[in-house]
Amino acid sequence: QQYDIALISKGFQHQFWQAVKAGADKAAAELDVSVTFEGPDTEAQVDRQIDMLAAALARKPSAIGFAALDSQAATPLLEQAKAAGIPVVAFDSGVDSDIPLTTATTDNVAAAALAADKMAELIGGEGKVAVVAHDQTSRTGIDRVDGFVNRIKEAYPNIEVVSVQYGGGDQLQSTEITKSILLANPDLKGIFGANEGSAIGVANGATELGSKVVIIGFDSGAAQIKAITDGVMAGAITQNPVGIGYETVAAAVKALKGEALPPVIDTGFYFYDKSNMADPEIAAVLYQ
Amino acid sequence: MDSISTETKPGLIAGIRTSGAFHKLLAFSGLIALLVVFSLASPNFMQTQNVLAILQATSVNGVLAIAATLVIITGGIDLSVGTLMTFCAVIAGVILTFLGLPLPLGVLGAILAGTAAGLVSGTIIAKLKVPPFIATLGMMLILKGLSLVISGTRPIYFNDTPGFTQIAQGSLIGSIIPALPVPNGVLILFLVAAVISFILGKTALGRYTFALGSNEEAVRLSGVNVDRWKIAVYALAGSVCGVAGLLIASRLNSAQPALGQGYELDAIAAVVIGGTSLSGGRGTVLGTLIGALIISVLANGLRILSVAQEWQTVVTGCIIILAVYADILRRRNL
Amino acid sequence: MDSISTETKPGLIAGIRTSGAFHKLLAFSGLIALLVVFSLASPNFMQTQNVLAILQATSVNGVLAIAATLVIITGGIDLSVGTLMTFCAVIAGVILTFLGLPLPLGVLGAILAGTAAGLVSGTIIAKLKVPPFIATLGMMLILKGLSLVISGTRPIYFNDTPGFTQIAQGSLIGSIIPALPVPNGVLILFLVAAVISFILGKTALGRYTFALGSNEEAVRLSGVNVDRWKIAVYALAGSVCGVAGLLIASRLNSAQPALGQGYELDAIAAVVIGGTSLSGGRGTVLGTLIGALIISVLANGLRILSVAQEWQTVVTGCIIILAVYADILRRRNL
Amino acid sequence: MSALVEMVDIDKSFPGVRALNKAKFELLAGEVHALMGENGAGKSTLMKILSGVYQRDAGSILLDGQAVDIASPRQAQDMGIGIIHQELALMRDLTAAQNIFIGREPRRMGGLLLDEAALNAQAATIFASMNLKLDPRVQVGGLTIARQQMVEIAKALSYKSRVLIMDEPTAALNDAEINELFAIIGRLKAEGVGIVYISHKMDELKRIADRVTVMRDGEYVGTVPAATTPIETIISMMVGRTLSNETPAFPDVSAAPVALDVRGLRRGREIRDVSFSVRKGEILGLAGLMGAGRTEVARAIFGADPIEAGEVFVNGEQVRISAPQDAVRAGIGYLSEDRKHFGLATGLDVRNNIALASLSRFTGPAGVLRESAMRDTAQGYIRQLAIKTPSDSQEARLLSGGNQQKVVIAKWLLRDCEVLIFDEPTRGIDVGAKSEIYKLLNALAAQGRAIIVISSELPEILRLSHRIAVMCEGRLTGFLPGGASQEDIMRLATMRPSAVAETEPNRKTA
Ligand SMILES: Nc1ncnc2c1ncn2[C@@H]1O[C@H](COP(=O)(O)OP(=O)(O)OP(=O)(O)O)[C@@H](O)[C@H]1O
Ligand SMILES: Nc1ncnc2c1ncn2[C@@H]1O[C@H](COP(=O)(O)OP(=O)(O)OP(=O)(O)O)[C@@H](O)[C@H]1O
Ligand SMILES: [Mg+2]
Ligand SMILES: [Mg+2]
Repeated sequence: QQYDIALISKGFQHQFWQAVKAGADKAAAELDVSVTFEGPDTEAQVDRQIDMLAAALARKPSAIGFAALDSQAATPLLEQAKAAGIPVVAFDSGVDSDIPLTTATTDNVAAAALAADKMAELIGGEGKVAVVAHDQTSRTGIDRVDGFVNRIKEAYPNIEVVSVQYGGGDQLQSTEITKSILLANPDLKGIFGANEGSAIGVANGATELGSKVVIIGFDSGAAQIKAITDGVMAGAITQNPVGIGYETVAAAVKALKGEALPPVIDTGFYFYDKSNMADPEIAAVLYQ
Repeated sequence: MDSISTETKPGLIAGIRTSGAFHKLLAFSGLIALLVVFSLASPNFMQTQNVLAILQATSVNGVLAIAATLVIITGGIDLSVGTLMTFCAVIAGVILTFLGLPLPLGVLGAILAGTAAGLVSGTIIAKLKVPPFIATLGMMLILKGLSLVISGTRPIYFNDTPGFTQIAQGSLIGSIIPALPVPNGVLILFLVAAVISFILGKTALGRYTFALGSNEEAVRLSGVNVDRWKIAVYALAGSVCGVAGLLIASRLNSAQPALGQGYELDAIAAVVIGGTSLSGGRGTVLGTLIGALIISVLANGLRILSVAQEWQTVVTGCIIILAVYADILRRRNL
Repeated sequence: MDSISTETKPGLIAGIRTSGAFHKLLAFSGLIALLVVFSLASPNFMQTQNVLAILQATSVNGVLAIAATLVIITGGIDLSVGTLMTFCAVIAGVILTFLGLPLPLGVLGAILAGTAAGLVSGTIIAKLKVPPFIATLGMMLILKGLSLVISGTRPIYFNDTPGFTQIAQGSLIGSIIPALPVPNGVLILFLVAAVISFILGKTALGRYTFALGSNEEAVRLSGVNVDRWKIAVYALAGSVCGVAGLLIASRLNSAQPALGQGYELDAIAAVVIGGTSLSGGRGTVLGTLIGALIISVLANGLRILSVAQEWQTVVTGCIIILAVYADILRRRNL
Repeated sequence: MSALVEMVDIDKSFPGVRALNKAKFELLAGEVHALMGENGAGKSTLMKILSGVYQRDAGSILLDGQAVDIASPRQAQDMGIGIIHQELALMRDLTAAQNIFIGREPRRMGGLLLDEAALNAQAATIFASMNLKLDPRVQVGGLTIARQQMVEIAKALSYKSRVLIMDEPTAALNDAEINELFAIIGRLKAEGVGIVYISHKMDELKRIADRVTVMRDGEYVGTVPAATTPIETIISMMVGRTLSNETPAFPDVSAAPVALDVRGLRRGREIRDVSFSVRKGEILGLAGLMGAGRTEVARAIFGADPIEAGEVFVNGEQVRISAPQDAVRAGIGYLSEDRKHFGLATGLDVRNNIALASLSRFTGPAGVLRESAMRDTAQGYIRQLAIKTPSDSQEARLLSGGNQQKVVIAKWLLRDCEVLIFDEPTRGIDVGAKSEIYKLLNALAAQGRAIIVISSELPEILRLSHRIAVMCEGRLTGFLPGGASQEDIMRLATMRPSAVAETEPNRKTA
């Protein structure tokens, strides 16, 4: 009979998570297993995610894939899974626990540092920049903001991060935030949008004000790809969300079959812009 | 006592109670205080571009708040305004992008989708007697889910409908008076405000809106078909949400199916800050506009001042309470 | 002539109107219908572990909903329950983790923080006459911001307070009757429900809570110090939120400062599904418990059935409306 | 000729209450037919059935001899049946004119827009025909109960119905307004309108009624001609016994200590330098025309509304009253004229409404209420005041109007204040209960309480008061001894200020 794999992610409605889901579905089809995919509305809702994990366990799935919003909070349930002999695979970000057999993930700190390097290069190593991020407390939000800001601090003394603001990943709110940052800092050189919704908001805000500020985004999606094609956005960091989803399911199936797994499956990240967008390696990880 | 108060009162735009309208004009003071403080604190605040940015930022929430005002005056509440807006945007996406039909059909479709959803909410409330809170909470969830289902949980882009972004982002006024590049989104907000003000003040629908909120049982005892009018109010509110859906889709050049939840709170807050009581029977569109502006000015001003975000939240909370308190004090001393 | 009908009626736990309590018992039927359907649809649904998971999932929202019930019976509304819960959790974190003080102080601190915040909301509402919607919206934002400020926008973990996770996750009952490993969180929910039911039904505070919601002006003109009692109700609701803060912190073994916003809607929904009217004057804790259970059973059942998430939302919306409608039909035919 | 309306064997039950039991009623065209009965006899219920608010459980309704079903208020209107409800059913946020024409607004622009000018003009015409000075554009929520009642009457008149039901239209009205109303009724009668008239004021029967139908406990008792039947007979039909009608003797209280002393009370135009005192054991009647400011004075003393100046002494000691709780603590109680908005917590049951002002008396350790003591107390008052209710745990809103009033009276009796201010205490109360309440007030006075009675019924003032204070336009215009004549009161009540220049700044009152 078919394996039943339950994926509990950090989100559901956003494009990034839908791309992860697409990868998982692809693996499910190839490996002939059934997969469910769920996540809370916002990355703040740690307890909702715990409830989802509990419900998934009650279903007695063959394996679980889990992207923890807060790994400590989930420990008791993960132990329950272990006790029940249900293998757990972590994805997107690590779980501080030895229960997950492997983790399919992106190094967000390093990815954001790459964005900082690209930003510095594009604005000529000096001037003011700002960050519009999605979430002040979620792991990805913290890692990307820290990764970017710390890299700038360490490596580029002539660049100043004048503002870090959070728009909850909501395109409209991020648009308004971007406009206020641009209007408050007329000499701003660049803005980093730390996830898809933020990045689209930044591009939108700059367009509405007719600003030529350098924009670096994160993740992909049709709007961001179009912004890069149109030259509104200089480029963006992409993870490999489809790969994350795919590897998670594949690893779960391997675990079920008793095959060995590496401790970490690094799904990688890339900087892409107009010039390399068509490269097969890049095009493969971008989602529309 | 009645002969004293027979001084003629000019019929102000804002609606049914002229003294109410007068109050509202004074309520500008809270808004003006904010404007003055921010102007003094930052030279960037009062620039044309920033003022336009504030107005533009008010447009979506303002239109939603006007929809909420209608329902709140009847003594009800509408939690579905945010996700209904998204639903309408998605419908526009289906019509324009999936089906490739011409722009006017998309506009019409979005507004009709809003009207239809409002009809459903209104019918559930009026005919099944489900409390508005539950009926619109249910609709909020249903519409949220349907938006995701219909769009395939993907944003729908309007790249094939070139005129679409003009709805909110173009500037009709700017093309006539280049010095005044007021975006169409803002124009539409004021247009919606004027139309709804007019309906509230001058038509039977408006009269029954106030009457329902004032004493529904009395209206029923007067032989009025209460259900029909209540449904009509929700339908009208729904079509206003359709306009909001077009505005946000045009600004984002896409229908974002995941957006919308949480917007209802901002909309209702604008209504209440604007002096409309949640118990119904009174309220003005002008007050709601001011409430919506207070919210956007606050957000914009604090960002312009680069206040740390966690403190922005604290300050916003305090100022909302203070603004309403100041309004209460003013009315008491009138 | 009146002696015909002076039959004594037993004072049931649930509160002021015995017929109301009777209704509530029947309202179980909606919940039971859901349970039956899900049990038939999935063999995993009715297993002990899943039932416990559902109860555990109800505990936080249930406690918050009880806090909201108190305020709603007075005719007010409390939008700050969610962020107040978080604020209390953060205060517990400060006391236990930052200051390293013993567990009971942390528990006390969280509850007192809730009480204090409730006192502030209540005072703003009673003394400054700011409408409850605005006062608690403001408090919601203020508390959200303060939680982030105090915690330094990072979760505070309780690893140094080993007993802390036991508050919600341990099982006192299980340690006595091993076959019944009911988590303490659930126990606390029922304890809070019992205490608040008792206060509502048997004490002066409870009586004034209903009276305020029924006709505040009449209470004032009866020479009652309306302000004091109103503040007391908000303070009590605040301390209940403090308990919720402890529960969620204990479940997550951490105070998550960004959590909380949006939770007010679920809490208020539970109250209204439970048959309490938003216009005040009536309501029962038992109804609220049932409302909260309906919400968690729905969420859990749909997940167990592996319904796609976007459809889960749609179905939840429909069932909430239907459940309340069924309740209305039943009452009408009684 | 068949009757205009015939109601036969009507039954109606509510949960726990059999409101109507084979009730009968007949109305002829051009007749004023009074419907009488004690509080809770079922008068309002019967008329609500006729006007489509309630559906009958059994029985039949004939209109012009045709059996009809009246399913909704709308249908009743279409059949030409109009009603003035006992409990005001107005939209407080709308203006007087908007209230009157709700659902039938004049339109313009082909029906698209409301014609506000025509609306106000038509309302003004109706007001003029009623000799009522009221701005059609005034918001009704800010009007006194009396004026709201006049708006209701205007609304009912605007329907030009064939059958007009008036459920206690004069309960809140003063003699002048009552006279106007009776003139209107006379005109309608001449036009052939059938009028059902419900009232507890016995003197009105002789003045306008042609026939009287009496109900008791939901049952039909009998129909008698008004002109030839002695009032005593009608009363005994209503209450099932004869009432003793002893003439009051006013005690001499001039030596008793002063219980309440009010000095220099003022606020704008409503209260202008009002000073008076009441002695222990004295009943002071406060008379005046509608809008004279009596209610305002009472509310000001009680701390319900702010004052600009004035001092209040209770038992010789000055008390500072800024809120009702201060007044109650000082021993002053106030029974409001508007029970629905200011008197009752309608969602609470009878027991708790009675205990509402005295809850601390029933509060034990840890704030736990002594429910059984509350129940016993409530049942005591239910018996004493003959409050008709299935039990003390019935919600107050489900009681008949007069019984609700009794509940509010019980609340203040229980509170046991030194000084009691009763504002229209017998509004909507039947004759039997009224004489009970008179006895009660006299007994309270005999116990040494100081009592102020505000009433728009001069006979009531004259019968009760040991001394009468009269107000006009916010001013005390004079005092009269008990037993003074109606003419004396009217003279003072219409004594307008002698060319006193209006020095106070104009204040908005609406
Ligand atoms: N909706 C209701 N639910 C329950 N009981 C009701 C309801 N309406 C009326 N009653 C009861 O029916 C009886 C008749 O009431 P009704 O209002 O007809 O009396 P009434 O003769 O008009 O008295 P009053 O002179 O006090 O106005 C009363 O006992 C009352 O408590
Ligand atoms: N809520 C109100 N809003 C505005 N004006 C009011 C209000 N209540 C009373 N007034 C006005 O204050 C004055 C005094 O009214 P008040 O009710 O005290 O008179 P009253 O002598 O008690 O008469 P009534 O017989 O009508 O009770 C009147 O001019 C009245 O119209
Ligand atoms: Mg009656
Ligand atoms: Mg009066």
